[in-house]
Amino acid sequence: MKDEFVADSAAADRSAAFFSVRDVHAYYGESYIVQGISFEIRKGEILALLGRNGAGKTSTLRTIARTGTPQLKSGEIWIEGKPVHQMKPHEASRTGIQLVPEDRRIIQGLTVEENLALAQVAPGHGWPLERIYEHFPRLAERRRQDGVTLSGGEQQMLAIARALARDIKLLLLDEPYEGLAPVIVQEIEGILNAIKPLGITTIIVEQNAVAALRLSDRAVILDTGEVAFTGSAKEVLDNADLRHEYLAI
Amino acid sequence: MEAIFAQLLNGLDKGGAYALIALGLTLVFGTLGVVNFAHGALFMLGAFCAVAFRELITYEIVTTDPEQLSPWGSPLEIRTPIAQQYLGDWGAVIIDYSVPLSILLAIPVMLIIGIVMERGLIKHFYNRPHAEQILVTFGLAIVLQELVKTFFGPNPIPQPMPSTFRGAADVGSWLGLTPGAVTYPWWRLVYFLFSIGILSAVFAFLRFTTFGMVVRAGMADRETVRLLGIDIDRRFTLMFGLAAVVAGLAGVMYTPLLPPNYHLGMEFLVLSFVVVVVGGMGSLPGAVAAGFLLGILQSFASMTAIKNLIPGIDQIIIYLLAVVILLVRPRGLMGRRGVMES
Amino acid sequence: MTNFKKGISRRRLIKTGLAGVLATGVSPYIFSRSAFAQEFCNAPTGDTVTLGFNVPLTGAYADEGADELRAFELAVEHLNGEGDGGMIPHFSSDALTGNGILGKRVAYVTGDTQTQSDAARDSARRMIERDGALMISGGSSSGVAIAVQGLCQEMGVIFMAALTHSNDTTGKDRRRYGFRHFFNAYQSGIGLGPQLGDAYGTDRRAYHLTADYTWGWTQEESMIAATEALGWETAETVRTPVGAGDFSQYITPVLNSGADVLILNHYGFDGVNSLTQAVQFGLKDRQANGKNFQIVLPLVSDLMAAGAGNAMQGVFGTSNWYWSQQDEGSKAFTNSFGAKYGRPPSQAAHTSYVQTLLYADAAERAGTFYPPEVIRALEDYEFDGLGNGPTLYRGADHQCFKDVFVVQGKENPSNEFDLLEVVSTASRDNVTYAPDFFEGELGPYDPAMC
Amino acid sequence: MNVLRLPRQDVILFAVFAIVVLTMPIWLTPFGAAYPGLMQKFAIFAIFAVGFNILFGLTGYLSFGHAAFLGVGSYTAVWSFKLFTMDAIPALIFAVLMSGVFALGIGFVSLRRSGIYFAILTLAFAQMSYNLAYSVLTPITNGETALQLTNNDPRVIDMMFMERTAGLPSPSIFGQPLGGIGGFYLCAVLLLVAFFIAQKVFASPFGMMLRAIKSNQTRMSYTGFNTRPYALTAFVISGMYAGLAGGLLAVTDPLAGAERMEWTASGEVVLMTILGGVGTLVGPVIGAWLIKYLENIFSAFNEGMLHATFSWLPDGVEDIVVAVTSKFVGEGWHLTLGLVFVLIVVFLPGGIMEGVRRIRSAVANRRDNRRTRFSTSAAE
Repeated sequence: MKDEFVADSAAADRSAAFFSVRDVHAYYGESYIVQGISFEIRKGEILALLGRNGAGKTSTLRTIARTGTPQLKSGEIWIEGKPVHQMKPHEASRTGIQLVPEDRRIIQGLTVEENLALAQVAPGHGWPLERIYEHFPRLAERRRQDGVTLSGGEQQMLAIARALARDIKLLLLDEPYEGLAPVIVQEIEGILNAIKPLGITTIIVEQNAVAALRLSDRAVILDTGEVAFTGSAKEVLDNADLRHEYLAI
Repeated sequence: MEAIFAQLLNGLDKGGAYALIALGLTLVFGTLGVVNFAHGALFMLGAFCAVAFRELITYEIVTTDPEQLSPWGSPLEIRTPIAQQYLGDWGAVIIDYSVPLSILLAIPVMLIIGIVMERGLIKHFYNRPHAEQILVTFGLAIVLQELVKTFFGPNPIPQPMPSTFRGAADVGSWLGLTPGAVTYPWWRLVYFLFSIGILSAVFAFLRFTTFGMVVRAGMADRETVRLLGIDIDRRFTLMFGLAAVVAGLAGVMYTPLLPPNYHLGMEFLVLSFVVVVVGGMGSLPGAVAAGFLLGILQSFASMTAIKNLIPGIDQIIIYLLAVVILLVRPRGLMGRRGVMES
Repeated sequence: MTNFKKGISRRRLIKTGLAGVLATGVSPYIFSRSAFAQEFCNAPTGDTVTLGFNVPLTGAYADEGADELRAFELAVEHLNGEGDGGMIPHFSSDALTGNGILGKRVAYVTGDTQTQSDAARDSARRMIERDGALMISGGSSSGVAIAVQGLCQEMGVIFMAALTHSNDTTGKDRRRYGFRHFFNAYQSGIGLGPQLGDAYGTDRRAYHLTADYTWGWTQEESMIAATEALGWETAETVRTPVGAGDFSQYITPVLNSGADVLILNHYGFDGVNSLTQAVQFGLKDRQANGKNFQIVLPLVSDLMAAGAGNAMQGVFGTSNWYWSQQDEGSKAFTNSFGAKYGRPPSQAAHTSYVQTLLYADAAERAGTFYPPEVIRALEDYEFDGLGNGPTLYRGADHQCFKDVFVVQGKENPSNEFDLLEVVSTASRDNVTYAPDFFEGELGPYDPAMC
Repeated sequence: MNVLRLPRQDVILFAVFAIVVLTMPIWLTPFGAAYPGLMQKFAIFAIFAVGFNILFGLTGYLSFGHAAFLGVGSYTAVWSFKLFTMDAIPALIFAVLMSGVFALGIGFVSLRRSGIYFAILTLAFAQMSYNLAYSVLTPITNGETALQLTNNDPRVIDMMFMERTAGLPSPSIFGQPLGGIGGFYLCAVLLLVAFFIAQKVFASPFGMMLRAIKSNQTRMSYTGFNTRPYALTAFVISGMYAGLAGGLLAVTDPLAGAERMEWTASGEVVLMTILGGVGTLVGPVIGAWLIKYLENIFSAFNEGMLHATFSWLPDGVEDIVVAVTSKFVGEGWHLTLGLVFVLIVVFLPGGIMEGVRRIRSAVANRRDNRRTRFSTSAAE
């Protein structure tokens, strides 16, 4: 399967791809976490990034967003022909890459509205606040509240809304369903389904592989920091062995 | 009763100074994550802005008259202050108000010093261990104070307050107590109000401006702010400049209360670190509350009745409180989780 | 005595002009030192004699220290026959001829005591061990003076204390190798008492703020004794740390203490700060017990008066000497100091200058630098012409006895240095006390080997 | 004697170190530093820094209050002189024990926190000790005046054997007086002992454990392993080193002042350790020597000497050069210290020892390169 991927990516024309990751290696201090990952995404595509705990999914997202940890040692990341691997985090964000982290990172001490407004300080504005409030009436109700006092689901909503407030080209969703009650999961799933038609290119990392795959067009499976499989979402859903071997489901 | 009230008042001006220094220290710490041992030196530099300003405007042309001798045997010197020569009475007024006027000098100077310090040195230490930050800023503090010593000498240089503010206000009689029972020097009152003013301005700035919002966000979560496309480092540089200005202004206005010498910063530094820790690392309201609290406590501890009860308490109250707070509430009065704990 | 103790301490190089950066120590002395025997510590062998001046250049008494240094330099000049000779022509002894001391040219080294006993001893040791200083002078803090005096006794080097006012210096901590020209707190009390009685009456309550070390303690004790003898009460005595800077927290309690006089047993910048802050708190304009509130600064110098500015006006204190004295010696000293530095000398400068001259004179009269002989020449020596009238260096405690000046801050100073005026003088007889009034022991004459 | 055994390279290091220390009076002469007062300080502050490094270098706990133990050691030693005997040995033993007790108390409390909180706690304790020694503890410390010997001290043990003499006695060891160079050799021998013990600690399993605390405090506590007793032991040991240094200060000059406990004094030992190289054996010693040398020699330069040094320059240039350099020597030596220190922290975080290591590896590389170049050309 690895060979298949290599052949596949070698054939792809770099400049044609909307977003590509090429042989990326990244470290947390001494520990070698991302061990040479490559994949690419076409515009408007939704990609599920799957794998067991510790396979390097979150680290890959953080490397793409250029957070600094893990530290990118070598490899290239391109979006629309721009070299993200040479950028600082705020520069990466200005190319339209937006990470919605696993722990949502709603900023303490800022109201809901300030959390949203913060996304529009730097160049690259997305949805105006009114449009966000239209889509997320619950946030509108709580706009004066301290962001961290929201419930888990509401915080996830706020995090997604905050990303939408930026001029977003590539959305990186890290475990959007993590720690949420099933009812809330459905609600978030609804939101994600609702923004799917907007055509935002998305990478989604999720423990709940089935839920992720339902949303996605394609899937990449990681295993101990390397790409183990690339293919369509349907292939993964259909291939029980694959799921069993890499995803334990 | 009056004695207690008098001591309470007396804690206010010192508390104001502590609060202003601790506020800047906390801003720098909260935004940049840098433990700045040179912050006291910024207070001292501010004080010397006042000294420099006064020396500038009281600059005298000295001519000697060899015909006449002074009583101690040297040729008689005739001194003409330039400001008075050219500006007449206005010159005298400017000299009289030199301390508050030197704020105009201190703001740009401190801003530049702050920015140069951050760009030139501090920024290389964001990702280095706290111990190294402490050490490099400690070294910087030594360099700064020695530079001041080189230019201004080792001795304190008294700065007179404007003549309008000499003497003491009869605060007691305003409150219906026996006239003369509680008096409080005008300038200390001015200093207290000034510190309240600066504190309010800084808080309003943080609360109501976009820049302030970014800074608050940055103090809570630098990474997320960066991921939202904000070049926070550039703003932090300005923030460092602002903290330097706050410390500097605190120093300028403090000069009539305590003649500044090159060592002033170190004396205030230890105290203000204790203030920051007591208030809670990274908490701005904590720093301010702790500043006033410690100023007032220190003042109370000097009351004879209390000293007779616990000998030596006036000498150690601040440190004792720091120890107790750190043991009972490790994050200080208003500290948050996760600050300085990684 | 072992041979070890002679050490490697005789460094002559610094003052010989060879001195460059490396020359501080480039010397083969290590191999040759044992070759010559030395009969006492730092016996001068060349054609110069080195004196060590140990003054505070930082800390609460730095102003005084800087002025002492000026005076030492002037004294060295005059001893070497340069300049106008200052007080030497007016000195009752004619042993000094402007030919150095015993024909050897006077050189000097300096050190910063930082107004701290530890640092002062360090720097004194450096001057004795490395630079070969034969006499140490300096002070400006009694704590420092006592500490250095003890060291000098151990090392067998004469210590001519400059500004030190504690009773202990020549009282319980007196040493055979230590001498003090300056007056002491007890004498201040005797001098100041009657003046305070005349000015403020006999029904007063005094509040003391006291620098927390030997000088402050003895001055407080002496002032309490002097004022209680007038019939005053002592409301409270509060100790403050040296170099506190901000005294407001100690001044506030004075307001409601029922006291009507504040006695500030502070000196140097401490005195300046506490006095100006007390005035800021409105103490001078205050009424208490139906009387005008008063502030007293028992030991005052013109440097402090300059620092305190208006706050000093009308405040009483005592002084060892003041530059407007009209005797010939004082006039000559003031003129030669003023010509060199453009300002009149302070009492600290005066006592430093006089002590240096007295040491040189004693060595001349003894005909040797051998410390026991120099000490004997100083003991019970009566002299005049050095600004304080007839003066006795008492042998029993090495304290000088002379008139004590009571001064007051001038209301309308005519120039920036004319800040104090002498309002009365306590005669030498009045301020003389029995040698055993303070208990203490001088120790042996025998020179130790450094 | 297993206790005395050391790895081979440590034995060599110790031997070289011993020679360097004991021959100080010779090799320091060209530097103008070979007088007893300064050499004693060299040895004493080296002990202080080596001890501080056992805590800071191994465990990473930055104490900003170590001077308190130095002060306690000094006071204890002087009291031993006053109450019992002028002999140095009991004084030093008491000094070490007493500062050990203080370190135990302060360390027990302070080690409940780490990082900057630990630094502030130690600082707070040291400042409390300093302020109290200065004020209400005056009966014990003699405050600002500093604790000194007096003629009527009891000295009960000495009084059993000899008559009270007229002058003040001075400290001795087995009846041998300790002034001057003798005092230096006592300090030097104790420095060697202290250094040897530090070597043992570094090489021992206990030392390994301390290093583990530094490298991963959190992981060690996750594994349920209680690191505090180890850190506390290190704290107490380094406190006792400080006490020994303080005791020696009193032995070489029987006086103990409160300013020895001030936080700037604590800062000084931190500077020494960093300057030389944290966590190395020799580094703190070099740092201590360098700072004490600068303090004593640099600070004693005056303009006259500078003029003599630069007299070969043309007149105008000489004045300028002297004016500029005079800012960095004499009164201004702290400026030099501050600058050197900042430069070291910025460019050589490992201190002088790291510089030595870098130079050594650069030289080694060059040699390797030359060898490779030679072999390739030979192959051609």
